[in-house]
Amino acid sequence: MTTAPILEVKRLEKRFGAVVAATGIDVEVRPRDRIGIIGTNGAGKTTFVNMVTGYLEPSGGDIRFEGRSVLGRPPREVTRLGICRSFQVPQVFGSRTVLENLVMALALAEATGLALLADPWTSDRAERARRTLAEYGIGDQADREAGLVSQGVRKLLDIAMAMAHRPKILLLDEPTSGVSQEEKLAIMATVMEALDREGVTVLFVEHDMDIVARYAGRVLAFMEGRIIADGPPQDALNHPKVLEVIVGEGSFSGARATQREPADA
Amino acid sequence: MSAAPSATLAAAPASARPTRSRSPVLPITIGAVLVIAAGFAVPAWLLTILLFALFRAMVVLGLIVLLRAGLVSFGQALYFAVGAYAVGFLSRAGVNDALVRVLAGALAAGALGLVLGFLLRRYRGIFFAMLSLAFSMILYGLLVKSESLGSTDGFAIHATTYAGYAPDRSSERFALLVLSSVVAWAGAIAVALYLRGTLGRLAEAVRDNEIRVEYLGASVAMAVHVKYVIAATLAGVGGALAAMVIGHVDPAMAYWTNSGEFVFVMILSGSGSVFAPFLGALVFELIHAVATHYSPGAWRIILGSALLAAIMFVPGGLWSLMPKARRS
Amino acid sequence: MNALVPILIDGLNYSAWLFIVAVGMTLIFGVMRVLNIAHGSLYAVGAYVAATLIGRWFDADLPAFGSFGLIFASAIGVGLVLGLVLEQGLLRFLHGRDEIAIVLATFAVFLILEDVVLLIWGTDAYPAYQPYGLLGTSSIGGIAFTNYDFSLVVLALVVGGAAWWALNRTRMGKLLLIVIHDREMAQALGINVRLVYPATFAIGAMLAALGGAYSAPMISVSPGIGVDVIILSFAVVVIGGLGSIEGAMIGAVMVGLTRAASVHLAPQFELFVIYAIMTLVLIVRPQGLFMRAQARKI
Amino acid sequence: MSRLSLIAALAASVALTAPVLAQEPLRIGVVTHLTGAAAGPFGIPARNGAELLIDAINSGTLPAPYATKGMAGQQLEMTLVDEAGAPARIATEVRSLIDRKQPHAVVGFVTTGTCLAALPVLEETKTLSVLSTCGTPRVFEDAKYEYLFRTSANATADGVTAARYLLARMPELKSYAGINQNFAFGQDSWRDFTLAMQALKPGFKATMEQFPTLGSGQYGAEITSLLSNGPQATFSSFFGSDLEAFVLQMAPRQLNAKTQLVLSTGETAMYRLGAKLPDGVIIAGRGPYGVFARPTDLNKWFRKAYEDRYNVPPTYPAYHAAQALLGLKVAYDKAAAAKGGGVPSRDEVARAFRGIEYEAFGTTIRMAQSDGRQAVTESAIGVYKFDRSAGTATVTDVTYYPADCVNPPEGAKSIEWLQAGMPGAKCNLSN
Repeated sequence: MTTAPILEVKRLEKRFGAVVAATGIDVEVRPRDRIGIIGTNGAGKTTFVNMVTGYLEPSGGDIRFEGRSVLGRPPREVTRLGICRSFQVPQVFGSRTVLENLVMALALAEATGLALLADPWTSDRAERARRTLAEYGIGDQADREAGLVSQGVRKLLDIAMAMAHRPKILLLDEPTSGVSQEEKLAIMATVMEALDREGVTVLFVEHDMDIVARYAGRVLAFMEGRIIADGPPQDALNHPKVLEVIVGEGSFSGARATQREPADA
Repeated sequence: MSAAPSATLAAAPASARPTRSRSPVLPITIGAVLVIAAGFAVPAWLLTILLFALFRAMVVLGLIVLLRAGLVSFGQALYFAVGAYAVGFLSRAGVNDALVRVLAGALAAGALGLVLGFLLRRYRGIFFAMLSLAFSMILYGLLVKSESLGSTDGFAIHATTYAGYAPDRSSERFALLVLSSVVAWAGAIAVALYLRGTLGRLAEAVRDNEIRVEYLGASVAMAVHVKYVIAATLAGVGGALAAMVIGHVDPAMAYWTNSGEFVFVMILSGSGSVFAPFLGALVFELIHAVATHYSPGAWRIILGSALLAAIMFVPGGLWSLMPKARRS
Repeated sequence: MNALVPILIDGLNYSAWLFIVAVGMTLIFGVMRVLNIAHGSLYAVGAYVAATLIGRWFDADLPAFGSFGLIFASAIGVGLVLGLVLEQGLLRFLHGRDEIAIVLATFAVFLILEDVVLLIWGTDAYPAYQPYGLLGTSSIGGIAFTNYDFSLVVLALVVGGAAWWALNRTRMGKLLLIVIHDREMAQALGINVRLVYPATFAIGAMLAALGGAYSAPMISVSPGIGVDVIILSFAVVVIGGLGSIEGAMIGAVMVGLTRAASVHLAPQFELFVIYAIMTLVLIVRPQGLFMRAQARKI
Repeated sequence: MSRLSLIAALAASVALTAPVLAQEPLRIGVVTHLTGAAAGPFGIPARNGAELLIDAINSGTLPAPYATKGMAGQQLEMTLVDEAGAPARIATEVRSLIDRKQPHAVVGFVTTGTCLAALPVLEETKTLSVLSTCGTPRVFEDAKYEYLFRTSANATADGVTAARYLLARMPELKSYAGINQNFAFGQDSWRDFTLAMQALKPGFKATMEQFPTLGSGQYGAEITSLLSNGPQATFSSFFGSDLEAFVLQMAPRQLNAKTQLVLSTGETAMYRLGAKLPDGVIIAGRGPYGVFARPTDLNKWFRKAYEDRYNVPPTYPAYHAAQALLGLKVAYDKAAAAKGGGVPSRDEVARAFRGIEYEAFGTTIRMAQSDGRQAVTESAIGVYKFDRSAGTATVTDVTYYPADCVNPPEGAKSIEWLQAGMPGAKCNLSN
């Protein structure tokens, strides 16, 4: 633990009127960390992700990435710095094919200025996109419209698009929600393998404690806008509060989790 | 989730797909040559209709750039009038050169679009439509108030010259047709190339999912702003051509019903191809000519019915009926 | 005499007229998400029918005050007939289409009705001035005001009050409010859109026709009177927030008072006032004054 | 599928209407408002006047000296074009009329916006054109035309007439205001009137000017403002339904009792308003037409023929249209006589038209300005009175101003002439 933190969150706060969605959040993330974020609905997990990625402006506190504050930067700048994310409800271009979605993502990541006027559709890019889709196990879906493929495929596409920028940190917001129990493990296996190859630091919000236990090297437990536990899975998941409030609900949540979407904003 | 306001309208058929698209230059050039050739063959009244269709199509070309992003402007008459009045001011200053006039119309409208774009890029859906309408009506009010510009009467534009060459009366219309065709050729190619580019294709992405666009590191505001400026510039070019074709400018060019007519033609055309506005504008002018000819007292019934029929039975616009576009 | 009093009086009179004219448009938009350009045509038809009937009424020497009944009868008749015809004959088939296609469809209806009006009533103006004088005048600060203008304020309050009561105190109205505020919830509750839509459109059309019918005695009913009404209603409705009745009321008062102030203090700006307010409000509050901005869930 | 066949069919249907180069009748295009707000007060009377005259010319039933059949012996065939709509649109309609029909002459135009937009087209296509109303002095002051004539006086004369009459009746006038529609005609009318007032009484400025939106129909605030400002006289160039609405709204509030109203186009509405227009309002009608027309045989014939056919008395737009066609006939007949028979060419008619003087239905038309292309006429104005016993609208205290009293001399621009204090005006009043 001697390396400098890649992401530091200090005394982060977010209030919506009288509602406190986050308060006193302190987190230090080191390169190549695998952090699972757990908590009940409304605990502040997605709010946390939204603040780190610039979608929500914190009411107080600071977020520093590689030593620099990223407060006040909109999502696209945060993305360009190297913090990317996926979404609980996959955000894809529904009227385009899976392949086109990824080509577009690659083009936007690679082109700036006048190069944006060029046709994104180069044979090189298409080739790489097909290869990536194959790596994510959805190569056979490449030419289907993204609005029509299964939720699992969309989830993977969503993550693949987030990876187009070759981020240093990737935040996954419930990567396995809304898909069947069998698909969950397959998705996590595929995604984590791809992320390992790239050496990306990962924070993932997850309700399924088995997945958390299997893939997280560290767990952050949220409750009522605070972090109530932060540590290795065996410690955090056995924290009394966590056991009582989160795990108790979450360990059997497989069936219910599928119905929970759309969840907290 | 994403309630794309104009999803069905903007659903681009096969030609918009990023599959092996061929270069647009050749077909557009053929189209422009055909129009100019038609200028030799058609009777005078049809020449007039072609001229009107061409400047109208330029405005609609801009509208489909916006429509691809799900945005519909009910105030495009603002830029149309700015382009026309730019030619008017030049004419008053004794500048009659075609190229200067077209560029002035484009620049004036584009510059105004750039400024107003900072505001309008924050709006979507009906609010975008209404705010753009409000701006066009403010210009209308200003022009009506300007007695030195002839108020509602407007003022006449001197005949156009071409790099020093002043066509005589018999070839004046034909010269305008060549000018309009060349300008339309350039505009259509520019738009076709733009729509193929990453920024152009971003339009559909913006319509589909703005949040994803932002999280791909692109600026939705910038993408919309660029489209808005392009649409404004094209409307300005259309207005400049209109001023030269009509030989007169007046505030009614900025009135909201004029904007409504542009949107009308856009609906009629569909957004599937850069050719669509030209087809739509031509059909619109023909319907209009037939309607006013056969029932001068009730031509709006015919025009309105045509519009209703287009909305009800040809939701993808006339272009979607073309054999090539029907594949999808 | 202080300029404030006449500004207030003229402003409120004009606001009342604006509200009556615009409230139907906001109701239809709120429930159906249809921005009805044909609103202006319904206004015009209401005015023509009322003017025709009032003319006949006085030609037949019937009791003068009965003409007020004609105004309301014309509004109800025109609204019911045209409203139902347009909804059932056209808009019904456009459910689920995007907003702009529907706006354009109503634009087409507007074009058609403009000429239909011309074919039925011709180009001559139809006067229906008699009711205007019936109520007499009042003198305020030495200036005569027509009581008919004040009756507009009463009518606006009655219409606004009735709308409030109907929306908040009746079952049907509560259902409409649900539709206005949360469409998904409305569908989940199984609200019968096939009933709600025609009813709403007919009521909105009646209000448009009422605006025209009640204006008929003050104006000379002539071709093209509906065109300006469209743009005025748009402005009022956008200022207040599309779909908000109370917003339309505030919007009408804002525009009415500002216009009156402009006429009295700076007549040269009269033409701009309404667009200036609309632009300012949209810049400050893009959703209009009375609409909640909708946060997107991700 | 043959989707293009739709376009082809449309194109063909237009093409079929192109003329088969008929040589017999003279084709006359008549441009006037058939729809829209200006149709009732202006467009339809103008159409009626044109229609009536074309029929009378064809049948040779005009009174002497115009009783010959046709123009230069040729029968006339009328094509109507709607003038309602945006000026640019009308310019196109006129062009398409010329392209399709190749008319021998185009007659008409009521509103200035449409007429100014159509002028370049008319001149470019070398179409012989006679403007019947379109009163703006800009027509001949802004450009030169070869084939264009206007047989009614400039609108400048209306402002001068109103100012002269008002000050003659109220020499002690202390204050005046104006309410005019916010568009070119309203602004120009008000400018001409105020300049004429200042020419007659140097430094005499208006206390208030209102410019409500054209067609707004709601004048409550403007009326209040006039009532509280309290000018002794108020000038208005309102016309059509706006004028009627204004009168209906101001009459119960007694605006006419507080201020002397001057309605410069009031004549068009007097028959329609009848008893609703209060007595004592000063009205005019763009020249000595309608109720102000001189009681000549020509006028008696015109009035009777018009009332018999349309059941209403003719107003000035009808006179304007009729005298435009009459001028065209005079020019044609003169050109035919000059070449000893046969149909004269466009250039021959245009040459013959320049500078003619002819007796028309309301008064004498003298083509004395702008190289003989612009008419000057006397003007007329009076005080409205509704004759309750007869139930008819009348005028009293009518004053006729000679042409040289209210029109700028040849070569002078109207605004400059007004600003200079109307130099050279010759006013020997007659009644």
